[in-house]
This record gives sequence, structure tokens and C-alpha cells, in this order.
Amino acid sequence: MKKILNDPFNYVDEMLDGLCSAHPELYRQAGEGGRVIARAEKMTQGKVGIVSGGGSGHLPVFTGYVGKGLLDACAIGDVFASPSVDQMADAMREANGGVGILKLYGNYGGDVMNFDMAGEMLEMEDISSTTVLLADDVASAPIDEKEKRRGVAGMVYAFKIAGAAAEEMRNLEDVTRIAQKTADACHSVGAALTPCTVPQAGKPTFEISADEMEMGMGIHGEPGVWRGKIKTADDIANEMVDMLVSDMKLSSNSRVSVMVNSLGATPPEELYILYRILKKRLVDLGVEIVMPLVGRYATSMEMSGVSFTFCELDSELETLLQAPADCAFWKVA
Amino acid sequence: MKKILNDPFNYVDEMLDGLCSAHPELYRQAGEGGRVIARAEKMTQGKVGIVSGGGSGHLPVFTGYVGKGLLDACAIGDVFASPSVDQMADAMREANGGVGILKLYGNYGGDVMNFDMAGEMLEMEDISSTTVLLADDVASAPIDEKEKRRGVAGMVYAFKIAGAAAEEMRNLEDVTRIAQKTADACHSVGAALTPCTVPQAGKPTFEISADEMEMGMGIHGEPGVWRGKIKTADDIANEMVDMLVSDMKLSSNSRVSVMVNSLGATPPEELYILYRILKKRLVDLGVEIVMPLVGRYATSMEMSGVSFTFCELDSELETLLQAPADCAFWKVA
Amino acid sequence: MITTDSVKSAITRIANCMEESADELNSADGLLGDGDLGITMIRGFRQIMEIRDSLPDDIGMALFQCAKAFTKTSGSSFGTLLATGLMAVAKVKKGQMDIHNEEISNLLGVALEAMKERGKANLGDKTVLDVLDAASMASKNKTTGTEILSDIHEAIRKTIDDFRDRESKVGRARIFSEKSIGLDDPGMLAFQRMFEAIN
Amino acid sequence: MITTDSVKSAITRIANCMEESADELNSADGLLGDGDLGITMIRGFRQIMEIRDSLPDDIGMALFQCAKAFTKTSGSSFGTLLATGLMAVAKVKKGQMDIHNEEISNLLGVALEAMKERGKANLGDKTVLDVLDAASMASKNKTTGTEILSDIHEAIRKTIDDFRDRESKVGRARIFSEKSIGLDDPGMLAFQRMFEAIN
Ligand SMILES: Nc1ncnc2c1ncn2[C@@H]1O[C@H](COP(=O)(O)OP(=O)(O)O)[C@@H](O)[C@H]1O
Ligand SMILES: Nc1ncnc2c1ncn2[C@@H]1O[C@H](COP(=O)(O)OP(=O)(O)O)[C@@H](O)[C@H]1O
Ligand SMILES: [Mg+2]
Ligand SMILES: [Mg+2]
Ligand SMILES: [Mg+2]
Ligand SMILES: [Mg+2]
Repeated sequence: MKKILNDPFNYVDEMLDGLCSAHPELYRQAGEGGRVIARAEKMTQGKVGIVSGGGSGHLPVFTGYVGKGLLDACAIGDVFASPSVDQMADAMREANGGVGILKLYGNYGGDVMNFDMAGEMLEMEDISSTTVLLADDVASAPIDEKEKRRGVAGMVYAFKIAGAAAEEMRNLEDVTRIAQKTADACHSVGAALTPCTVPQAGKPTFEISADEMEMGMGIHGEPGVWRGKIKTADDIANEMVDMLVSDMKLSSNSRVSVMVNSLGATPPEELYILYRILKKRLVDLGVEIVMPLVGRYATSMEMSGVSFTFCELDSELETLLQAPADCAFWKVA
Repeated sequence: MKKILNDPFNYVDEMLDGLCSAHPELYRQAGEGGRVIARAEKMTQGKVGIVSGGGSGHLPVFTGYVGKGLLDACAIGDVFASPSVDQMADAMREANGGVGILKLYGNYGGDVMNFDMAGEMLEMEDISSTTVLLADDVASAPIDEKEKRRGVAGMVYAFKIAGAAAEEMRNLEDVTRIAQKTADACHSVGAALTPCTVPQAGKPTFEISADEMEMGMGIHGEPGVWRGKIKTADDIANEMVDMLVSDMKLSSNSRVSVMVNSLGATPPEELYILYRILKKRLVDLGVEIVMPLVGRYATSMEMSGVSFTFCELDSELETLLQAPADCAFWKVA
Repeated sequence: MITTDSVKSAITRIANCMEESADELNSADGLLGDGDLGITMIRGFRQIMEIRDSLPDDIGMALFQCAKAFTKTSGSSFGTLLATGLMAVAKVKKGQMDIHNEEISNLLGVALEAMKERGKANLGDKTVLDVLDAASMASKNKTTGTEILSDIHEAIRKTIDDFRDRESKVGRARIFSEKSIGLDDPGMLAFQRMFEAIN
Repeated sequence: MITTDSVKSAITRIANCMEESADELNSADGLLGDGDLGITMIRGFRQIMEIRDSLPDDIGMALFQCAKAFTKTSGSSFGTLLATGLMAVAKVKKGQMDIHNEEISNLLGVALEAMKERGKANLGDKTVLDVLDAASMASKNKTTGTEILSDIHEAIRKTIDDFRDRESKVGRARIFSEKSIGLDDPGMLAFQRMFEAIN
């Protein structure tokens, strides 16, 4: 777990500086300490703003998904740490097109408190906002405690679909409804092979033997459902599909977009090896795969491992998923 | 260095199967043993074909860059091993639009022999072809032995620019001239922090201590120019810029596209930290940066490390670089 | 009785104490969470120190500005909860110059309710809420400053003791809930340090 | 004199020998390269075995088909070089039924030239080319089969000995050129094993 770094305390600020100087046509730094990334151009008036936010260390999540057909602004904390209330409020101000703001982010205690408080602050400025939380990690709590689940890669679908709805100039209520429908449609599970290192901490987030993996682990190293010898790719894929299918009760003829996501170090070669089995399984169930996403969409720096996300689509969501989008990490044309 | 695998001997075949089943609208398997990836649609008649090829384990290189405005077909060997002559010949047959084929690939002994031999086989079938070799790794040989240099990430520029020229229906001579000009314009250097593991070998390609890096290392672990304690991001970036600038003799007012490329595990956060310094250095030299590419463009599976490529542009190359292109790993619109 | 002047002197004392206690709080948080609680407190109180001298005599507004200063720096839960509590009290006291001893218990309760609401946690979850509740109870119907201080002090100590062998049920510590048995909740400790600083 | 029949029996013998020598060749290649030389030889000769029984009597065409079979499997340098050498000889002998002993030296030279051209390497670079050259020299002006076989055998042995302490100058081994001192070139060893199998 080696890193290319300067002073770890400047990690996030240098990263954001580099991001915006590489893509000035897409991203703009704003807010307290530059910890808000907004679209390069000023907010479109009359459009619902979509903000997200959370800790750093997950590129392209969250910051990377600011762009046309996606997010309007994002507040960025230190690695794996929530942004401050002020930074979130600044992000919301950047995303204010005068018709309300959707706060769309992962279900983590610190983020929820801070976004709630930022929302209350903005209310004082007569800016109204709604909240949709992603809680898609099926391994993080049983289905009857769905509200306790963590948000993981499913948020990429929510950004994309809600972003497309906002781009169509729909109102806040409608964008919120669509975002919530997407959040409810997303189910994810991950498996980790190695930890990553938080720069300021300087040591790996957890320890794991050279021949072990952990099924169901969270993107910050939160404990999963089992730890044991590394299984074969086919066994891993089958187990992850089983978990998702039983949680979602997928029926034949459903249409599902699937994401096979690297947590960072795992190369695309391995993702495609996993995709074979995933596809075979869904085809056997009679499920139609729509727009599969294979790559690095939501990561934990150099962690190695993989997550699967299934997003069950109705025709409204499917159309919005396929609408154009543009950021430095993902283009849909 | 943990991997998600089935039988290592099926690694490449399963990977290609997954790639094509995830993106059937882009890629099609062809040739002996399915080891040729061609565009989904049949070759356009009257268009110069561009083929590449080489060992697996470098996604998106080479296979991933088959697509509109890029390559027409690609022959894929085992991990880090040349494809066979027959596979290369099959790739060339797929890319035959009746007006000749450009063989565009990296300068590695085995690949050169095999592509030469495949070219001779195709000549017997009255299909003519030209060769342009990428030899952009400045650390692999001094400038007066440039023909000995290895081909690394610079080939992505050559695929893109030559691909755009072919898409304009230029003739073989012209596409070849442009590809050669691009190959000459590209200069790269890499630094590695960790090795990767070739599945069939089952052990890392080299050993390196937990606090060491190697400057100038090749993408298969070929020895570099020094090995020592890991430097800061700024020092690494400065040293790599120094090596490229002195090799290229860049002058102020030149226009250069730069690529900051992860060798695999190194996350984009670190690439952007490096990009800051690279940009500052080039701006100080009066060089104009055009279309910077920051991401994973040419990798070695889960190796951690980074490479910089500078591609000096004239107006012909710049226009072609910015022309549309489309594959699963890179869209230019 | 608490005025803006007493708030000012409390700020200085707490800020100094936090610089000294940071390592201890980081370590306590490191055992169960992300180990940033000491940093959170240092950064927050440094921000408050910046505005300390210009705090208005309106005790409500003074607390409001302290709360806002805290929201500037930290993204960590404790900072947000503290700011939430302060802000709730500030709203009640807006336009007034002082806080009477008799009000203290009630105002601690006001902070507690706002923080429960914010963090969606309950009493008994082994968080800062539990010491705050104990402090509110201990100061109920008390009138002299010394009595209030010593009773709260004792109540905090006892609550921390009582909860030591229980499981954490919220926040990052939740995922380590078994590990949390036998360990003090870092947020409770931070509250104790703050209170000791002004005592 | 070499006919398609003698080629057929040579193929069987070499194929068997390669299955046995694979580990040795992989190891030798592993010290300086990618460790695949044994696999390369096994795969190549398995392909040739597949077509062995249907090889035509035209010795040129027979060698041509062997060369083509080899290009099917392996992407490794040695396979391509071997196929290149065979193909060059095949072109010379196309339409003929046999190879006379007096031609052997010359045909080895024909293979050598094609392989030099293909691999852009020179004599003295410590590759299979050097044993091939030695074999061509040793068989020059020789007429009896036994004499040719034993002289080539000796020439290969001596060349390997002579080159042992020299540096590799081409292929993957080049990047380990210092390490290569004291080690036998794996391609030379592969040639020796093949030759021993028919001897
Ligand atoms: N939801 C919550 N409700 C009440 N108290 C909480 C909550 N979450 C955390 N805390 C308190 O905050 C302390 C941790 O603070 P802090 O280190 O700032 O949190 P984190 O770094 O996990 O965001 C805990 O020990 C607990 O007392
Ligand atoms: N360019 C070349 N010219 C002549 N012989 C070569 C060349 N490259 C490799 N060889 C020979 O091939 C042997 C290695 O074969 P092989 O393992 O198939 O190569 P690789 O796996 O590196 O492609 C070397 O020991 C050497 O004898
Ligand atoms: Mg903490
Ligand atoms: Mg924290
Ligand atoms: Mg080899
Ligand atoms: Mg090889």
C-alpha cells in the first residue's frame, strides 16, 4: 500500500487543485477553503440543484460526478471524513437555481447530521431543499433495517438519473421522487481483498492476511459478513449475485443495469472475468441487462476488491439513465 | 498483490469473453482462439485499417482501444506475452478494408518479429501493410539509441491520432506518416512503487521494499534508472518532467498534450496531486497544455506507479487528437 | 449566573484544555472510531478563539456565533452536535444578557433535545447525550454555582463509570459494538474535559 | 539424406523430448526472461504432431506446414524464429523429395540468415543464432550422416561452453545482461535438446 504524496495534510487540497487545473472547462473550486467543487459555469436559473458530498478518497465519487446531467456541486471532506456544515451550505449555495435543491448522498451518520444542519441554515436564507439518502449496501444491515444500510456505489446511478431529471427542468418534487425511486432500486454488495491507507493516518485501515478476502466489507473498511480464504472469481461472483438477487427478489423480465466496480486497485481484466458470471446468472433468471457499467465508478483509493450494484429500471429510470451526461470520469452521449 | 481469478490459464480468454459480452455494441471476438478483438461492425471498405497487438494485462491497452476513431482490430497474447503470428495475421484480415493496413504497436522484440512475419504472410494474400513502432520510454535507452526504446503509454496518442486520420479516409501513406509523426512526438517516463503478478506465474514480477520506488521502470517490470526511497509527489513529478523536457528539448510556445497515467493501483487522487506540479512546470516554460489526460490509459494490472507522457503537437496532430473517438474506456466527443 | 464575560473566560480555558487533551481524545476515538476527536475539538475551539473578543453581550447571540464558528471547521459528528446544542440554547436566550443558575438544567435539556433530533440517537446509546442528560438532571432545582458545578461534575463521572461496560449503539463505534465494552465513549470524555476546564 | 519420413520420425522424437525438457527450459528462461520457453516448445510441437501424419512427400511443403503449425500457437520469440528458419528452408526445397547430406550446411545457413533478418540480432549476441552458425560450420563439406551428426553435436556443446561467460545482447535477456554472465542462453539449450533428440 504505497502512495505518492506530499504532506498528507494537504492531500485533499492538492488533489482538488489538480483536478480543477486539469479540467477547468468542467470544474470550479468554491466555498470555504475551496472544499466545494461546482460546475465550471454558473448555476442555471430555474433548474433544480443537486448537491452531494462526503469524505475524499472515493474518486470519481463524489466530486468527479459534478457535470452536465449529473451533480451541480459537491462538498468534500478530508479522506473518509464528512465535510463541515459550512462547506455543505456553500455547496448548496453554488447549486441554487432558485427552485430548490436536492441533497443526494450516502447514509453515513456524520454526513447526515451535517447536511441536515446545512439544510436548516439554508432555509434561513429561504432556500428550500430535500434529502435522498443512498442506503444500497445489502451487507450492512438486514432488509428490515434498510434505513441503517450504508450508501455505496449505487449513488452513481442516483447521481446520473436524478441529474438527467433535473436537466429536463423538472421541479424539486419530481426530481426528489425520481432520486428516491432510484435509491430504492439500487442494491449493492462489495468484497475487499486489501485495505487502503488514509494519508493522514499513514497506516492501512485494517489488516487482512495475504490469502484472505472479506465479503460484504464497506468502502471505509467497515466489517463485512465473512472473512476467509480468497475464493475463485466465479465463486465470488455467484455469491454476490445470490446476495443481491435474494435481497431484491428480481423477477424474470425485469430490466436491470448492473455495475461491476473496482474498489481501486483491482484491474478491469478481473472485472470482466467477474462480469461473465454475473451476466450468465442474470440471463438464466430471464433478467435483461441494460447499459452495464464495468470500471472504477466508486473507489477507496488503492483498496483492492470489487462491488456489484444492480439498479432495477422502469421505463422512466431507463430513459433518464441513458440521457447524456458529461464529467471527467464518465461520458454518456 | 491479490487477484480475483479462476484458473490462471483461462485468464485472458475469460477476460475477453467478459469484455465482449459487456460491450457487444463495440467489440467482437474473432480469429484463432478468439484472440482477436475487432470492432463490432464489419470493416469499412476503403478505409485504412489500423491494427495493434501485444500481451494482455495492460487494459485499456491494447484491446480496449478498438473503436471508432481508434483501432480496427487487435491481437491479444497471454499476459505480457506476444500474440502469435497467426493471431496477428487474423487481426490484420479483420482490419482489411482493401486499401492497406497500418501495424501500430510497441517496440518489443517478440511483437516486432511476429508482426513482421504476419505482414509477410498477408503480403502473400496481396494485403499490404506498413509498420509504425512506438518507442517513447525515454528511460529505456539514451536518445542516440532511440530505436531501442520500449513503447509505453505514448501508444494511446498514436492510436487516437492515426485512428482519426484513418477515419477521415486518408490513404495508407498518409495515415502512416501521421502515425510516425505522433510516435516521434511522444516521450514518456514511468515510476513504479509495486510490482504486479502475472496470473500464470503466480508471483510478483519483481521485489521492492515497502519504502522504495523505481524510477524509469518499464511496464513489465523492466529495470529503470534508479531505485531508492519513495520521494514526495512533487519531487517525483519534477524529476519526471526534467527527464522529458531535457529529452524533447521543448521550447516555449510549443503545444503539448500531457498524460498522467496510473500504472493500475495508483488512484486518480494521486495523479491529480502530480498534475499540479507538471502543469506549473510547463506553464513556467511557456508551454501550452492541450487536452490533458489524467487517468488509467495504459496499465500493468495492479502495479502501483505512474507515467507521464508528453505529446508535442503541431496543428495537424492537434486537430486529429481532438476528433471524436469512442471505445469502452475513452470517449472524445 | 452566566454572562458573555463568563463565556469568554470559559472559552479560553476550554481551548487551552483541548490543546492538552487532544492526544488523549484522539486515542480514545481511535479505539472505536476514526481517531479525530482531539483534532475536531482543537480546530473548533481555535475558530471560537478567533471571534472570542468580539462576542456580543447578548448571551444568545454570543452562543450563536460560537456555534457558527464550530460549523466552519470540522465535519466530525461531535462538532456538529456541539454546534447544534449551542444553537438551540442560543435561540432560547436570544436578546438576553445572562443565564440564571436556575435555567441551567433546562437549557442543558434544550441542547439535549436538539442533539437527539440531530443525531437520531437515544439516551442509553452510550454517547455524549447520556452525560448531557445526567448533567441536566444533576443541576435541576439547584441555585448556587458551586453546587451546580460539583453536582454536574459528579454526575458526569458516575455516568461514564456506569456506561463503561455497555455497548455503543450509534456512530462509528456501533460497528465495533462488542469491542466498545470496557471502553469509555470518547464523546463523553470530551464533554468531561470541557466541563473540568471551567470547573 | 532427409526425407519426409525422416522428418516424421524426428518430429515424434523431438516432441517427446520437449515434454521431458520443458521444466528445464522454463527454468533456464526464467532466470533471464519470462520462463516460457518450455511451454513454447511443447505447444509448438503438439501442433506439429497434429499434422505429422498428413505431411506431404514434398520435403519443402512438409517443412512449410511444420513452420505454419508453429506460428499458430506461440507468441514467443523462439517459436517465431524457428518457424522463420523452417520457412526459409522450405522455400529453397519446395518441389523436392529429399535433402542431401551435402546440402545440410548450406540450408542451416539459409535458416540462419532468415532468422538474423527476422530478429535483427547478430552473431555473437549469445542467442540460438550462434549454435546454428556453429552447426552450419561443423557440417560444411561433410557427407556421411554419422559424421555430420557427431560434428554438429560437438559444435553445439562447444559453442554453449564458449558463450557461457559472455553477456546476452538481445531479447528479454538483454535487460539482465550482467546477470546473464555464467548462464546458458535458453534458446541455445532448446536447440541442443532438439538436436540430441534426433541424434
Ligand atoms: N448520532 C450521534 N448522536 C449522539 N452522539 C453521537 C452521535 N454520533 C457520535 N456521537 C458522539 O460523538 C463522539 C464521536 O465524535 P467524532 O469523533 O466527532 O465522530 P466521527 O469522527 O465518528 O464523526 C462519540 O463518542 C459520541 O459520543
Ligand atoms: N531477436 C532474437 N534473435 C535471435 N534469437 C533470439 C532473439 N530473441 C530471442 N532469441 C532467442 O530466443 C530465446 C528465448 O526464447 P523465448 O523464450 O521464446 O523468448 P521470449 O519469451 O522472450 O519471447 C533466447 O534464449 C534466444 O536464444
Ligand atoms: Mg471521530
Ligand atoms: Mg470523524
Ligand atoms: Mg521466454
Ligand atoms: Mg515469451
